[in-house]
Amino acid sequence: MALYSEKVMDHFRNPRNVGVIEDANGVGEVGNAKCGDIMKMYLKIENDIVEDVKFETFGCGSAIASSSMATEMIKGKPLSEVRELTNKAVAEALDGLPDYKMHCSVLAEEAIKSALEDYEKRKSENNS
Amino acid sequence: MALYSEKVMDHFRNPRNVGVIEDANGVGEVGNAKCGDIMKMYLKIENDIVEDVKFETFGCGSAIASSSMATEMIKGKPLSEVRELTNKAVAEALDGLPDYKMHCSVLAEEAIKSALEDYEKRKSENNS
Amino acid sequence: MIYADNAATTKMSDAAIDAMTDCMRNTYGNPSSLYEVGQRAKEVLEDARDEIIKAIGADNFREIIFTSGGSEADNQALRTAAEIGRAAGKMHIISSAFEHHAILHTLNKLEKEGFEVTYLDVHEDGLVRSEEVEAAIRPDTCLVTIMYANNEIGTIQPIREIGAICRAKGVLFHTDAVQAIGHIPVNVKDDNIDMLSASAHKFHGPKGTGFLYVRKGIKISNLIEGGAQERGKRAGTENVPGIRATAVALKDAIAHMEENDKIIRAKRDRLIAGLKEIPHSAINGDENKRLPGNVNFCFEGIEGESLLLLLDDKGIQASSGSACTSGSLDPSHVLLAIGRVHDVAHGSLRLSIDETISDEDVEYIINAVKEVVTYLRSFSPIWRDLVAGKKEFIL
Amino acid sequence: MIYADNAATTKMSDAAIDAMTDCMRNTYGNPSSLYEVGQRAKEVLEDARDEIIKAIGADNFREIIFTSGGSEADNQALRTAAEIGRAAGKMHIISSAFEHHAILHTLNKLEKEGFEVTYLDVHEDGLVRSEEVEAAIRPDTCLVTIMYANNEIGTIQPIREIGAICRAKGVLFHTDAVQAIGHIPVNVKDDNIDMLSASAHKFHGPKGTGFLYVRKGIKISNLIEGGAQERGKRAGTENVPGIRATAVALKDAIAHMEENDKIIRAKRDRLIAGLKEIPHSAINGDENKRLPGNVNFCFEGIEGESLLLLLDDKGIQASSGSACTSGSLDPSHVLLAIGRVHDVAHGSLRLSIDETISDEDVEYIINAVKEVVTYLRSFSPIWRDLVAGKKEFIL
Ligand SMILES: Cc1ncc(COP(=O)(O)O)c(C=O)c1O
Ligand SMILES: Cc1ncc(COP(=O)(O)O)c(C=O)c1O
Repeated sequence: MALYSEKVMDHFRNPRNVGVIEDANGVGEVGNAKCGDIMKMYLKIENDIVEDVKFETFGCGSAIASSSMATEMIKGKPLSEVRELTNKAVAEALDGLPDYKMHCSVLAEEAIKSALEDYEKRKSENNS
Repeated sequence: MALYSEKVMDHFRNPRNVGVIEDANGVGEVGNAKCGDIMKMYLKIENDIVEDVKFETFGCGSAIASSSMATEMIKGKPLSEVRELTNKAVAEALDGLPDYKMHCSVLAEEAIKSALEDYEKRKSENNS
Repeated sequence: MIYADNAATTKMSDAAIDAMTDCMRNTYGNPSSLYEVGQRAKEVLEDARDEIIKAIGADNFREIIFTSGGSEADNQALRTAAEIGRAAGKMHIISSAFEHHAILHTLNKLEKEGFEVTYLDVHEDGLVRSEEVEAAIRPDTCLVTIMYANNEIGTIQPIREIGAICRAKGVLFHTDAVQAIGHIPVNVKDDNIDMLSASAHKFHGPKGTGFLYVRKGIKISNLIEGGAQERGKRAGTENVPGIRATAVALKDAIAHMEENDKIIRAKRDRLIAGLKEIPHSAINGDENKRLPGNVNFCFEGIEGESLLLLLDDKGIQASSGSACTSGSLDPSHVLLAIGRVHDVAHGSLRLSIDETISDEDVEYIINAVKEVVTYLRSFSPIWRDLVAGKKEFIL
Repeated sequence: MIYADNAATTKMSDAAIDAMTDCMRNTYGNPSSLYEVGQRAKEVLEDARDEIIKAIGADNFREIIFTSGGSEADNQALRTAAEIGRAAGKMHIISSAFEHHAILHTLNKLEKEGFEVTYLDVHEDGLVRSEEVEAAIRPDTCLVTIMYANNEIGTIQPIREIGAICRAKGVLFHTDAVQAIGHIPVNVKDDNIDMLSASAHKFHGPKGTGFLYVRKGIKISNLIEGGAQERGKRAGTENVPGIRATAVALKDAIAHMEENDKIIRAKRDRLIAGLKEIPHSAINGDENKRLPGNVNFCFEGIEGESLLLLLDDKGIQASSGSACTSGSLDPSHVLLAIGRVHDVAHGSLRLSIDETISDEDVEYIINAVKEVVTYLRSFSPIWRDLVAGKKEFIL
């Protein structure tokens, strides 16, 4: 009974899509330092498809793993699918999270949602 | 740290002067079965000297040892000395008793006192 | 040496000692730590909990709280029920007159806090009557606590019936199963038990560990406040090696229960038959509804401590309800509760055997007891009076 | 593997394990039994008590109560003082903001029962001021309870001065010395201590044993009711093997305290110096008035749990005051008490070393922490903002 599943540890140890997209067209940041978790998502969306995604996270092992897994789950996916991503799906893809760590998967979902909102906002601003 | 001193165990295992004196001229019984200790002392007194002494005891290890030690301490002794016997002396002669067992030495003292009283009573009855 | 005091404490099994030592050497981490040695300790802890759950027929890991022993478990169970009762305005508790002091003294404390306690009679056979439990239940009863098996006379109470009555009436039911667990089948579900106390050193496990079973849904009160161990219900760094050894010992005890039961029961019955030959003696408690290893007798005209010491000299280690063994003036409250008068209660002997005792040991014990009883009677002033007809025999 | 979490728990010494195993095999009797194996167990128990008495500078065997650990000892000490206070109509208690939860949660319980508690500030250096203790004492103060050394940041409190003040004012003084005993000199007489808690697994003894010192003349309240063990003040069959191992471990710790202190202190100071080189880091608690083996740092821009997990991957076992390691949202109350803001408190690391750590280990740790902190900062959005000047550095 390790604290985390092998999947979580793999994504924590070798996080996918770490970093910054300088020319991202959707950026979202959620959480706060007070609670010990901040997640920032950078999206590069083209033709309603997530062409690239990167993240930066300040947080615990499951926060980092959730960010990493979430980025993998949305990379290359159409926005319609990305919008459906739930925290449960992220947690499941990680082979589960301890109960009191489920909020990390929630943050990942919210970070993506927040980046999508930013993208929509920018788009509507550009269009107007 | 055995419960009892070697002396106590010796007198318990090999009690001296156990039994009955059929022609005792002083008999005393103290304690009661309810409390778990009864001591009975038989004295054969001649010329103000304890010529013989025997005891019967229902009771714990230290009660039996105290009876035995007390009989040894008074056997062959003049009544003047016997009257001075204290429970403390009995306990000391046994190399000490646990605090909560001191009452056994008290019983021994009382049993002898009671037998002496019986002796005095019989004497005064005979004289009258 | 013949150790015949397994109700006082047992020798740890080699398997339990080995498990404990291995754990002390290799799994020394704190289960709250998230690195490897800590998580390994946590794993050992939770595996042990799973074993315990299986062993008593529970089904949820949240139902077991590890404690420092049976006394702590008893205290916490009663405290838990009392808090629930107080909150509901139910301040009546039902128990029996011959519970262990961990129960009785806690009940005394609760009485001082305003609870009312009904102590049921345990009758001459050492058995609580389930009808009397039922009759004693009132609308303000918050708890029934009756021990599974008595520690002195070994009588096994009608726990399943009592449990069913409590369940039907919606009253919490706790049982101090310290003497039963590992010795006779106990199943918290079948027996309708809400809370149960156990202590590892009574089933060849280590001293200083035990557990409390609390059925899911019952709000547990802490006895020890502090860290978040045991889901916040019992603070203190977990005694992982002790807990592991507890699980190993209990699993073992249950695996061998049936075969050991047969062995022990046969020797117990031979002991009882042998000791019955001693005139003016009597067995304490029902002869059949008792723990497989328990033999308890009163011998008229002698006192228990001197009996024990002389048996010790003969290499037999046993126990007595004699006042003198406890430093008090009153003999065992258990013997008084089954109606033994003081005079006789002082002269009691408890032999509690396990499966390692041989047939020769059994015969040796019978002869030794006969010899010692005869010897002590030979200079007992009470015995003299009884024989002389100055006093009437009670037994 | 480098075990650097001795403040969480220690590995038992071989001597303690051997003493325990020997005792489990050979001295399994119940100390309350009067036959030979029982009396031998009693002897072992009382010899252990004598060792403990000597080890803490007490002089009466009645002053030590063996418990299941530090938490139980803390609970019983506070319960004892509260009962004395209540009886005297004194319902005020003084403590500090960074006590162990075994103290804080018990104090919360007492507050619910009507007690008023003053929690003294521990200042940025992690030290209670004895003048502030003195100023806080009121006519209705029944207890001052201040820990000897803090379990997270290792700061050593001015116990002797506080003790002297309490003694002069006639107020009971308890100290949770769980982290101090066996590591720094503690003497209940010189330090004017009325009650003291200790836990064996913090000084290479077993888990599940500890003790409470209560100065002669103070009326002790039970936490666990039942049998007459520990002179009626703590029920439950004594954990004789654990108690013996406790005494062995403590004697050992004290015998080697001076030499070990030198070794550990040198390594601790090297660790501190090494970690200070990490930019935007800060040591928590006074650098000198701390336990010889305690190192505690905050690193800005990173979170503690991920730091620990990566150190674990490198074979270093340490701890953090991070909220994530405890399953709560708030980081360590200790770090908050010394004024660390939440953002920074989440990024803490505690290394607690013993004398077995090598110079190579120390250098390895320093390099590993540097590496991991740098790595985690490389993708920390906070660190990015700090470096970009969007946020101000706190450290
Ligand atoms: C300062 C302090 N007090 C009390 C305790 C509680 O001790 P235990 O876990 O042995 O109950 C600990 C350790 O966890 C501690 O560090
Ligand atoms: C029936 C019963 N309850 C409770 C206890 C207390 O157990 P422990 O001594 O492990 O605290 C015992 C044994 O002493 C017992 O026999």
